[in-house]
Amino acid sequence: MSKKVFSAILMVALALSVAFVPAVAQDEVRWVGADDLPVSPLECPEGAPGAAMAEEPMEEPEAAALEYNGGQPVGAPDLAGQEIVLVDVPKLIGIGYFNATSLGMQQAAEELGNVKVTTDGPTQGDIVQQVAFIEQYITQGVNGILFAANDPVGISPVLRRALESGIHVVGYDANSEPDAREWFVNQAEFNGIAKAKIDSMVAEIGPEGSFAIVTSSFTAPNQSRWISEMWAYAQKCYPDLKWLETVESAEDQNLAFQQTQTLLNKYGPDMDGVFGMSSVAFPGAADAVAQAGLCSPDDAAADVAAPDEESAVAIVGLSTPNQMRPFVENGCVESVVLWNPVDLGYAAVYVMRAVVDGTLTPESTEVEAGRLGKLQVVNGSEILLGPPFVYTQDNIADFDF
Amino acid sequence: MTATTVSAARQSAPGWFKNLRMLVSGQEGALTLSLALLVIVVGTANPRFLAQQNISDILLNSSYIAVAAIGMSAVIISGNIDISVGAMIGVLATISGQLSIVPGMPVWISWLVPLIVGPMIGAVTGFLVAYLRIPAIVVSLGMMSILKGGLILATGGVWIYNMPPEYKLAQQSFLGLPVPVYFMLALTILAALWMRYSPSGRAIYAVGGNKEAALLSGISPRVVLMRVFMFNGLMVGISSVLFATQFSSIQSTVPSGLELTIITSAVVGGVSILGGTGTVIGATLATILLRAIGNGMIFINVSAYWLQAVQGTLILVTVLIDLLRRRRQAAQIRG
Amino acid sequence: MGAILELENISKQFPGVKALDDVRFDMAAGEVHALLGENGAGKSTLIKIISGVYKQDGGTIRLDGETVSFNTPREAQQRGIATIYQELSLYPELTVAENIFMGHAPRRKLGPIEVLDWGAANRRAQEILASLNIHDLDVTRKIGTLTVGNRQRVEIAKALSLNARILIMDEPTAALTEADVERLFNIVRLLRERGVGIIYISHRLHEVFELADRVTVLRDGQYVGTKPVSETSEDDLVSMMVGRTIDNLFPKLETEVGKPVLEIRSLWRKPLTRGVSFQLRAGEIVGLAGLVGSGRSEVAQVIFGINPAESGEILIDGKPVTIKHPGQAMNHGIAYVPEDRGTQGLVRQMRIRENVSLSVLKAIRSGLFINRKQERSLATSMIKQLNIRAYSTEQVVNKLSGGNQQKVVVSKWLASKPRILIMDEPTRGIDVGAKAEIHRLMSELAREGLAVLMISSELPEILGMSDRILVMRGGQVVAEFSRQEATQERIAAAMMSETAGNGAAKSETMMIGESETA
Amino acid sequence: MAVTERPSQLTEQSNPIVSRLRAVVLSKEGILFLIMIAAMLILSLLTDKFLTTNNLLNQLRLVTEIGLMALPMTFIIITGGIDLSVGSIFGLSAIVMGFLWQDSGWPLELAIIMCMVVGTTAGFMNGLFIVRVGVPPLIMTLATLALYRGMALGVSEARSARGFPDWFFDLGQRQFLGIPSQLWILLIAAIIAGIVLARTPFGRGIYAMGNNELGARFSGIPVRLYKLAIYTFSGFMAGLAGYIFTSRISTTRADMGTGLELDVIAAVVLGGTSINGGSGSIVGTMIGLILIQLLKNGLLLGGIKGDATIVIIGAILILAILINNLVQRRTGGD
Repeated sequence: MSKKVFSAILMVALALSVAFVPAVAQDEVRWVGADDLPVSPLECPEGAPGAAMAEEPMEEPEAAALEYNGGQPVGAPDLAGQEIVLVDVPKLIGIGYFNATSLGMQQAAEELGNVKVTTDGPTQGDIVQQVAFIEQYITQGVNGILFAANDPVGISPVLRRALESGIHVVGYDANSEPDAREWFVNQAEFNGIAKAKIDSMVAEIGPEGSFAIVTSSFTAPNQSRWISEMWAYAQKCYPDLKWLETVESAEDQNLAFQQTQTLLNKYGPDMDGVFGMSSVAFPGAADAVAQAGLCSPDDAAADVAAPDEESAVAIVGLSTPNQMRPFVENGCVESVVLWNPVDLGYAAVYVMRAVVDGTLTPESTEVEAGRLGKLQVVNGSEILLGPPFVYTQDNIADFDF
Repeated sequence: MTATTVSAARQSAPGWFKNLRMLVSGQEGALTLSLALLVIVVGTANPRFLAQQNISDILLNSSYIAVAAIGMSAVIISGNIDISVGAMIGVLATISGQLSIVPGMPVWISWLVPLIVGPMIGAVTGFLVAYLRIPAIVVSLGMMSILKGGLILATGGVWIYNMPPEYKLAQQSFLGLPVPVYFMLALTILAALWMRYSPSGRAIYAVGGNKEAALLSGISPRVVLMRVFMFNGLMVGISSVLFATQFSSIQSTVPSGLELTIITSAVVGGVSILGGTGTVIGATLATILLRAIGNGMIFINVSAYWLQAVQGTLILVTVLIDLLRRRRQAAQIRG
Repeated sequence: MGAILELENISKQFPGVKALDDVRFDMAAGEVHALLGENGAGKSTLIKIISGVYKQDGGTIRLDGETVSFNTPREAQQRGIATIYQELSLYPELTVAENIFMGHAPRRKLGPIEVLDWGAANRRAQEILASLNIHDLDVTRKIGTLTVGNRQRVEIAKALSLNARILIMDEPTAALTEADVERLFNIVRLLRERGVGIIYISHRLHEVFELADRVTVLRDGQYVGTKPVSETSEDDLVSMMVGRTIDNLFPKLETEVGKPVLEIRSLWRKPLTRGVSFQLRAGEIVGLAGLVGSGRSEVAQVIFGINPAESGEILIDGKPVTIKHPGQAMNHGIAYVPEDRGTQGLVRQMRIRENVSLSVLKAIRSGLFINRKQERSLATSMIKQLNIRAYSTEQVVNKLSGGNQQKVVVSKWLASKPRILIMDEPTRGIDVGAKAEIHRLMSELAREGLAVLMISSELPEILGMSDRILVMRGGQVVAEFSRQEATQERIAAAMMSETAGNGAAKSETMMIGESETA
Repeated sequence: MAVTERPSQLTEQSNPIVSRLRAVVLSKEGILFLIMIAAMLILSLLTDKFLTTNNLLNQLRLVTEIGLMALPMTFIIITGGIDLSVGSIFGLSAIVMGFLWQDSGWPLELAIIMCMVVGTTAGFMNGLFIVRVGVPPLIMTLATLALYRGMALGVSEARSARGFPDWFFDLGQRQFLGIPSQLWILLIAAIIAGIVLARTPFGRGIYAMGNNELGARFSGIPVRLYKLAIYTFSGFMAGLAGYIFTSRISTTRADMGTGLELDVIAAVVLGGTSINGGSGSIVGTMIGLILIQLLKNGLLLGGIKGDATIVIIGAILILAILINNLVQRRTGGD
């Protein structure tokens, strides 16, 4: 008897807890796949339907005015000008994007001559494993850690421990909590990327087009951030865009391919565009569109089966040039949005060197970064790389990463 | 005993009729019914699901998993398991892609090499399992680590692109269906025939069902296990070629969770995890069913966040239905 | 005479044991040659050498006068030696025909490749079965759905499909129903007429007298002797096997029969327990007879709570109790020595100590933990009390002989200090010496006041040991006899009375060794 | 192949102490321990940063969650079952905790308790289907692997829970008496689990079931109840691990703990528990767990990168089992 009572209690408890959880957050509108953090959409371009409404001055984040809010290492040895050993722990290794950042770091190290940097990290974008890697390198005793966080909150405790052990910490690509690192090299702010993507999409499908999103996973922080910002920006500037749905594809090109095919079959001509949100999802989605013969007709694409403008599907997304080269070259994809990850890695090493040498202090407003010139300090303790980069048919041949 | 009367009735029925009935009452029948049910339900809710293109896509996307599931079925029937298949597909696809971009290399070589390397890896696994008697789950767990790490070590994760157009086998179509679908069908039929009609195929069931007995009837379990793992390697090799030639670029990392998809396909297909029973036809049908579920759920607008949970429930329900069906059959036998 | 198989000076050493020492054996075509010996005497080793599973350390094997040496079972099979092991070597998930032809199915050319021809295999399987006068077996059925008797016929058909000239049968009747035993004997006789030589191993001596032409006895790995069956007697064979004379196989002691301790009233659990009622009194041994499938073990398992009753009452000392699982039955002082010691009675990979204590773990705790000292002394005393031949309480049960394994099962249940002991086929497949010991133990326990319910397929055992005999058929108790009333004929008639009316023909199938009765 | 974790008395006659020692050293756990010591020696030669108390304790902190889940997994694998859903239960219970607190406004203390309740219930469901319906454990937990993960995703709508108050991190990020707090839990849990498995009637029943389930049932061991208990226990431990994990990482998300089941199984299997059931021990599991983590750590500290480390660990997993197999066969188990 007591067994039955016990199990009944357990069942009810599970049902209750599961039922209670999503009770909140329903009223606040949020697109599928977006996170629940505050958004700050940028201004609309000229001629956008929403541009007129956005007359009142935007509350621009007062970047330069913000106090330095990063952390400081405890008792770090003074190694100004001396050789330093750095480790770079990206979200995961073995993907084109982080190969490119790693390449940039090596270039910077070579130029500087007194920096040694190795890249090591988990083979899957997993915060647990990433934390373990950083733990190990703290023990090993490097001079500085460069990181791209799998989770901004999850990575912070271990980074704080690094600071406490006198290790310099600089982030790039994906941030941690500000006080868990000294500086963060910001490749392009989320709202900037979001604007670039929506603008590119609108350029192809018009302000009343419809599109779906292929993300890698709903839980991937960067992608959910972008979706949030895209939603906010589109609400503000292109309220007539039709958002169809978001699907997941893991970090698996094949799944992205399959999910995109399913979307194409489901919506047929009712879908005008697809966003590929990650450097894996984008080529997968592009392949699905290309193999379905739905690439938009393009002057340069004589060999691509070109359907009429009506049924063509535009593909917009973020990826590295190499992965997208075939599609850009045959005109299936018109533009690929991405900053230059080589430059990002390059800048991260320069920032680290400047921190160790004492030339970048909490009071600084800019930092010297080799071939990139001077980079601005924003948001208190971030260093802005510059606006996102758009690869097109004309310039894609110049990049190899 | 009722057994006598049943058998008498059966004997009087013509052979083809008996086969037909066995087909419907068996696991394959249950899967086909589930598939039909799904098609009807989803198709009614959203007729676009039934469009030829979508059906063809479901089949296409089942192909590489189904081919790998054939090998996995054989492994499971022999009483073992191989969780390194996902990593193997990653490694072999990369090898194939790398070869295809070597200037002057004939395309068929890049198709063929995975079919040779696959069985070689399988032979290593098989040797460790059959001759050194290490449980297959341990060997393949270790093998998975080795292949995964080795792949990144070797490639650094650089994607492969610029494969020659003639390399892209899986993108070809024949009579309106993509080539991989023919591979799936042909290999399923061939493997089913092999496992039913050849001594070496039949021996797999023997080893999985009763190892001692197999030994006593002159079958060497070791040789059979070696063969099974090499066969699995071959299937994985073919699967990896289908996987690699599908795209304009090859992701040279291991797709995570692929082994679970493959094992799930084989198990839902009725291959008993205890060894000794199951057919590859069931595994292939299950692969298609699972893919159709994944596809169909999008068509009927299941909340994206709950999609995985719904899929998990459907897998559980499929398994439960099969379990109850088997139990009812067992009860009938007992009379 | 024309011996087709001759073995000379065979010896075989295992680590620590000399399994066979200078053993010889020979057989002629068309002869049934019984091989006798207690468990551990070396019979199994000998047949495994003949069938190519083991290789002898010394000695020669001649087949048709030619010295042979087999490296694998397959080589022996190719020379026409087939073996039917006690634990049948069949694949439950495969069909009859597939089992018969596993490893040597007929093939056919399909273009350039050879494939198995299941059509031909099914036909040939049917032919072979027909040649054994078996017409009611569908060759496309899965083995798992067949009865033990049918499975064994499949084994024999498998041997014949290999054109066996020498057929080795290791305790073929151990798990058969009486009717199946008779069918088996007919098949054996048929084979003998065809000139097949049969090596027949059994613990049931009467089978030897019924079937065999000659008999060879082994003891402790040594050759004791070979005699024509016509020139020997059971007592003679028993003393050859044990090396001493067993004066009494059924040492029944007179006991005071006390109050009823267990009573069951119209107990139901379908399909094989249909309204069973009986009483069991302290100090008495009640024999429960019946054909296999009559519901004997099923009733026992209902009482013991393995498959709890659907309806009906169980009373202990006159008070109704609920028994839903074995734990409850044990709390009421019931113990059940199951039919199949390998799968039900023992955990063979565990030690004697661990097996003995398995039913009393809760009782030998100190605090939350198992008291090891107490556990060990329990095992030690059981080894002593039941005369279990083992070198230590730490010996793994798997390594013991069948009789000693059975004693471990019994000791496990004695350890629980039961008041009601149900023994299901307590002496199946164990040798004469151990059999007598178990019988003596049973008697002593009854005298100490235990109520014993003994299920047995061997009528001599039922007759020899029981104070009272119940007969079951179709899930019901159909007859009850006192010790004085009971005879083989009456019990057998009750067991099969459904058919008893229309045929004395059937009573012929009940040729059960009368002479074994003490 | 007998039940391990006890010196056998087989050769007691010769020289009790020597033979006892011999038996301990040559047991599965003994061999594994020797392998671990050898690995530690080699690793400490590679780098002097490896063999320090601080490093070792820190490493153990990282595997606490896996260790906690490996304890019930040892029980389960000994009975011949498996639980593939632990990683998903882990994720589900952590996310329910996070969102009960963050979104539904429950007190955090209560949410923590619910974390364990959810885990326990999820494990109980596994057990119920396995015991009552007779679904093979592998299939059942393969299905709930997808199901529970899906529920986690659905409940959280893929958002993460964060911003816990400071006291919440005591368990995951602080020390207690000089040792990482969560290690105390693992230590106590391991000792209890070890004793329960080796010394109690329950533990003996687990071994008996693993070797011969029918035989155990016929001996009056409540097989179904025990099974239900271990799968429920597994769920509870996954819930507890989920809480400790969230406290260590300070946030949680629906995909946390993906693939963790393989790490758990690897530790158990490396620890000498037979995947076919019937033998194994908690001591072995703990050694397996530590061995894997120390290898990861030591190799990395010695300057070997992560991808190569995976390769080496894979090879060592196979090798360790191989060596043990050979030794056990030589010393005549069977």
